[in-house]
Amino acid sequence: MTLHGLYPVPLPRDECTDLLRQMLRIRRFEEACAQWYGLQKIRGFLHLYIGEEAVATGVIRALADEDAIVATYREHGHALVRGIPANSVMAEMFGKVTGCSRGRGGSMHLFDATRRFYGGNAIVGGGLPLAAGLALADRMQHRARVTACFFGEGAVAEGAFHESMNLAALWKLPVLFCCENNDYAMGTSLERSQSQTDLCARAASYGMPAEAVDGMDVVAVALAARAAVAAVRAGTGPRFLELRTYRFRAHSMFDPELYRDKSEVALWRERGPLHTFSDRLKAQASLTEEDFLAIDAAVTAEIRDAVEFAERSPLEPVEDLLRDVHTPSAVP
Amino acid sequence: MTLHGLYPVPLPRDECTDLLRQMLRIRRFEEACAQWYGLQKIRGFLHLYIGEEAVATGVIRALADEDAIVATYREHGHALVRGIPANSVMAEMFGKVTGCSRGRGGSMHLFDATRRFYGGNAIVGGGLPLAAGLALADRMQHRARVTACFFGEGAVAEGAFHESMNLAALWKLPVLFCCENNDYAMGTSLERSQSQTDLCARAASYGMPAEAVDGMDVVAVALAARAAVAAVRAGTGPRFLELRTYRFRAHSMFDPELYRDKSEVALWRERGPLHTFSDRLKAQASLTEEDFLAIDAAVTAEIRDAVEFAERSPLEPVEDLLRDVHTPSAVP
Amino acid sequence: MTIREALREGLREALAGDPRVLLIGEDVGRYGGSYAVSKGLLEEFGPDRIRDAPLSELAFTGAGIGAALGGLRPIIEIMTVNFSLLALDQLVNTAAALRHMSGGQFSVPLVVRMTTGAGRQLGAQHSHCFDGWYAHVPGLKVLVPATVTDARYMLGAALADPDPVVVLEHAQLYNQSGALTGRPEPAEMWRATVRRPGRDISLIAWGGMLPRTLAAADSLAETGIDAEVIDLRSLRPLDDERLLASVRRARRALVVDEAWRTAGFAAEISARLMEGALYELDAPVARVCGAEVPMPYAAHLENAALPQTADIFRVARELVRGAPA
Amino acid sequence: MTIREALREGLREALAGDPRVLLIGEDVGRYGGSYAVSKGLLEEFGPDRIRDAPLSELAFTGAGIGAALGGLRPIIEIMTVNFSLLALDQLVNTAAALRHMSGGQFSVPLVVRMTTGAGRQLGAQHSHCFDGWYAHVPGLKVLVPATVTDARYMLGAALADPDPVVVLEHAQLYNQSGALTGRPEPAEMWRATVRRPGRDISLIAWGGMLPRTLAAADSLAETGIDAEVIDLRSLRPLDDERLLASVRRARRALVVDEAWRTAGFAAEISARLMEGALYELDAPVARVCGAEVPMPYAAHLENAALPQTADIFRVARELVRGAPA
Ligand SMILES: Cc1ncc(C[n+]2csc(CCOP(=O)(O)OP(=O)(O)O)c2C)c(N)n1
Ligand SMILES: Cc1ncc(C[n+]2csc(CCOP(=O)(O)OP(=O)(O)O)c2C)c(N)n1
Ligand SMILES: [Mg+2]
Ligand SMILES: [Mg+2]
Repeated sequence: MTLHGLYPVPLPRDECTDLLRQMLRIRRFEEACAQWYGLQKIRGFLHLYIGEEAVATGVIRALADEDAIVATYREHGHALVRGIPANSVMAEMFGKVTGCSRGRGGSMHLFDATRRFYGGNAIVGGGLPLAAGLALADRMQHRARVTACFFGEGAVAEGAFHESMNLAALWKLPVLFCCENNDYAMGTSLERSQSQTDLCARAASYGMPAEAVDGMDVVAVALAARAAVAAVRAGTGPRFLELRTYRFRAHSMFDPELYRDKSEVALWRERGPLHTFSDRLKAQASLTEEDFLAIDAAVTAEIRDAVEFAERSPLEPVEDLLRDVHTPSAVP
Repeated sequence: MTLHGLYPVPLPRDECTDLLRQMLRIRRFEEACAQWYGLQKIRGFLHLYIGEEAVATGVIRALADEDAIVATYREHGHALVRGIPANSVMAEMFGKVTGCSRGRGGSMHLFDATRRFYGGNAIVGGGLPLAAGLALADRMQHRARVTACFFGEGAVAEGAFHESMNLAALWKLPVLFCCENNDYAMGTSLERSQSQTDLCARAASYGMPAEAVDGMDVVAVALAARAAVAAVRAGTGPRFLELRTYRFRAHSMFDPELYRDKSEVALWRERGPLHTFSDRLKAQASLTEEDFLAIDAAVTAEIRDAVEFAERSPLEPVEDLLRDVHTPSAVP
Repeated sequence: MTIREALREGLREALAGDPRVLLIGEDVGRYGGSYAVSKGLLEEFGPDRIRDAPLSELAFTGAGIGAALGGLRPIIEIMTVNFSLLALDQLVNTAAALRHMSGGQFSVPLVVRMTTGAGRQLGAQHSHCFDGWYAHVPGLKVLVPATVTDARYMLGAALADPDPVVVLEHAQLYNQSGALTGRPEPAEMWRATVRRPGRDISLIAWGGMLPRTLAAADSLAETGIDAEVIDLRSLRPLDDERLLASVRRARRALVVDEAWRTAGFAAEISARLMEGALYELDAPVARVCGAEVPMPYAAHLENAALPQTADIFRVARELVRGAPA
Repeated sequence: MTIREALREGLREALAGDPRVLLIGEDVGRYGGSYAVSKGLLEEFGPDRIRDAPLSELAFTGAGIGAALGGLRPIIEIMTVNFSLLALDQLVNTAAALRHMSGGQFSVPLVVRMTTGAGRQLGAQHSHCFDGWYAHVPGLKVLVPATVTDARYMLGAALADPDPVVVLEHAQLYNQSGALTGRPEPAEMWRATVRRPGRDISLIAWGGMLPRTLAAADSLAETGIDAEVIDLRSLRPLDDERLLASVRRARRALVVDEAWRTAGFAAEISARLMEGALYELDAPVARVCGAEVPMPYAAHLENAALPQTADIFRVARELVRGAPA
């Protein structure tokens, strides 16, 4: 694992600001979600990404517009960084027709066809086969596109992981597998769920280049992702990134967190991706406190607007319930 | 891969004779099956083990009576070596009530509870979870028993393989995984189905000790199996044996064998487990031609009797069709 | 006592009473059970018997089958019925088939508990109802507790059975409370029961649909319609006798099924009534089912997709009184 | 022409006519197709488009969904319907749900072919009939060819559809031969059709049960009973109109379903007739179904477990003439 954190940030200033802003957007968005969940405007399962923002941010900013993304039920951050407007993501959380899935998907099923955002999949491991197929379509149609597939370390135990990794490696499919290793699947830690806790070794066993990255360091993620994306785009086959991170919040809003110590959480919080990155930028004078406050204010306003938009948006008419079970077509 | 074949056979003479006899029983049994399939007395799918006899023989002779076996649809050999009488296996092939599954299972579903022979599973990879569970029961009940689980190299691509390997390694379950690598899954060769063709590397990626063995050499198999069984029985967790072998016949009776050259088959036939072993025994004077002929005559008689038994056995009465869908019980 | 507590008591009794019993599933231990049913059991029975499994539904379900063959009495918890699709092969092709295809040599005393059902805004991948699928498979039995007492004692009935039993626990019932009445006869757990006697129409329900069916019966009573409510309790075997007896008395019947209408379990009830009671029916057997749509997240859409008390009331009244002109 | 050849012609036409079409499955290429349906196509279209997959039903089915989203027109072959349980999660939770749960943003133009059915002594794990399960799922469509002409053209209909379509090919039909009649209207592929007109009873069948249902109708004719035979062709959507029209004419109906009786697709037909034709029925709708038992290997037991021509004949005659005293 390369620790980029120790060195001066090797990225242009505007890129750094962008990464910071994206992470902040996720953070503020989800803080609002937690609040509105408490007010019962958001319901169902809500999985927060707080603490893991560097992962989605670093990887997705390394993608091109024509690339595709497959994510999990913990995907607000991915959707936002990909460019789905906060309005439409928040409206989705509120179950409104202006949401990115018309309010039918909710937190776990965000979609955006125009941005090639293929969900929002709530079956653990369920996205991996899909990603392989998207990549197969690219490969067969000679398009130099990448499909980034996110999943948790818990998914590594699923048969779907194994089958998809093999398929992608065997058929040399342009997939970037991004394993968000936050050490827990609900309450089950990696060591209690995997006989092989070195996930890169697991990936390498498919003959797939694999790299572990400090997922709390957005720069490390961004650099690793760029290199990996370039390699995948060049047609060298799939790659695997293990992004070592941590979720600061409970698994979902129902989780009493019996399975980990507060002290463990506190330790990881010290490595929080937002403050460590802004501290570094400040330390090397690429960012002033005022800059930070200005960004935060803009982001906060964006999220406040999004909530307002969501609140005043209409519901889908109930008569449309059966619409789009099928694609409109002449036959049958 | 250790090549024991080059050295004098390091086993007592009676053990050698036993191994030879068991392999010959499988061979003659299956030759009879092919013949009676042609006569339509045996129907359904028929998967012959001819060429692979050393694998089941070497492994199963290393097991104790209290150990368990889980096998595939290519399991006549395993059933015979385990001691299920040829009569009752052949009667099963003929669909007779005297068969080891009352004629309900046929070739792919041989069972024998008293010999802890748990099938006969026709879902590729389907036996692995079962084996893990049998071993879990032993472990939790503090019984020093081993469950030997056979499957083909094709099964390695299945999610069930991955999940079961991980579960067994994680929970330190006393399973001996025996991968019968005959290089083909129907018409798909290993290199066209696995990105990682080194199956021991695959197994080792679960933290499981793994060894590749010349599956055409019954002595090599026997020695490797003994060591592995002893280790598993001692409570050191599961082990993996890759048994490199080859099937001389088609996948099943419907297979036109378009996918491999006759010359490849011929090359492997030269390494046939029966004649190479008997040649070695003869070369070191542990076996005379007369011995061999006597064994073969006895085996041939056994199989002839089995066919006779199967032929004259009755069918299960059709009124019993619904019997044993459930265990007889008072409620409900 | 809530249904959740009743289920937990059932588990506790089983674990305390038989050392062969163990619970295997995702997050049944350290996490406390994703629906908190097994909360506290880890402390009481330890990690070997309250066994957290990796995310490997196929393997740990299959391991449950093997463990049952090996002399244990495993209870597999599949977190929700949606994920059970990943394990279905083991349940259908091994658990259900093993005894028959081996000529009766093996029993698989396995219990598989699953949380089922919609109504909590969990969307298209967490809201299924596959009751009819499990009830389709010979070799399986299917129990569906809908009351505190059944929740308390059905697990015992399932464990006492020598064959694989699927127990479907409806997510919306966990918080329901009620009085625990006496321990029923074991055989009763497998039989349909009249939850409310009535003469004008037989309302047939099970599991999560029972409370709203009872509520509809109350509303019907206010309009002078005396509805009988039957709780099937066991979907396989199905208690034809009590089912037919009720419908023959009432001469009208309505089946409430949360699942998609086409080829859901309600169709089987209707078909059995066709076969067993056609000449006693004064009106076609009606089905009130879930809309044929992947479950949407938004509350108003989800409500519209699920059978509601008002739907049951309306259809039942039409059956008895005739459709409004 | 055999049904196998007709299916192959359908595949060939699809592959030749649209470069986006590809066939993915176990042993579809080098081996020549486990039921030889795709034999020769590898030579014609190459290994990229006749793509042998590892034994990974879940992943390659899911990859088919992704490939469809990515602009291809994949045809997934699942060797037999039994193994499709391993892929069911992807079909139900992704293929079927994606369009609706995304608010209509995506179409999944995927075709999944599976060999289905019993009758070849393949035992408990290779003889299932899950027609009703696939027909239960909104978002999927289900086609079942039973004649040479349908086998020839249904794949085209399935590929022309923008949504996921499951095509169930019965193993016992592959060797059946018949005349290829003209290319039907695309819409007809999705509609029930009268295979034999008659006035006394409507025999409803599909797929593998059609030939023996027709044979039973011939036998009935010899006893003076004029049976109509309906071939459903599409199980989802189901052609209520023609189904009801036939039964209303004949006033008696019998459904033939190879699957286990309880909660199989025949139950749905019976329930629809209950709802749509009760007052026109002169007798209860009957079901002739498979026995509720894992399929045994022995021929006489397998025959006893499957609906036979004689069973259809006997039950139909009883429906028309009344049970023998
Ligand atoms: C197949 C399946 N099994 C179980 C669940 C329930 N579940 C939802 S999230 C989760 C934990 C997943 O952990 P991980 O993959 O590490 O992702 P994380 O939540 O940590 O981001 C579980 C068990 C599910 N959604 N799908
Ligand atoms: C889940 C599943 N998929 C497909 C099949 C069809 N099938 C039967 S045997 C076989 C090949 C298996 O190859 P391998 O595991 O190498 O065993 P071998 O036949 O070579 O002994 C296939 C594809 C099956 N029985 N089960
Ligand atoms: Mg995790
Ligand atoms: Mg093989």
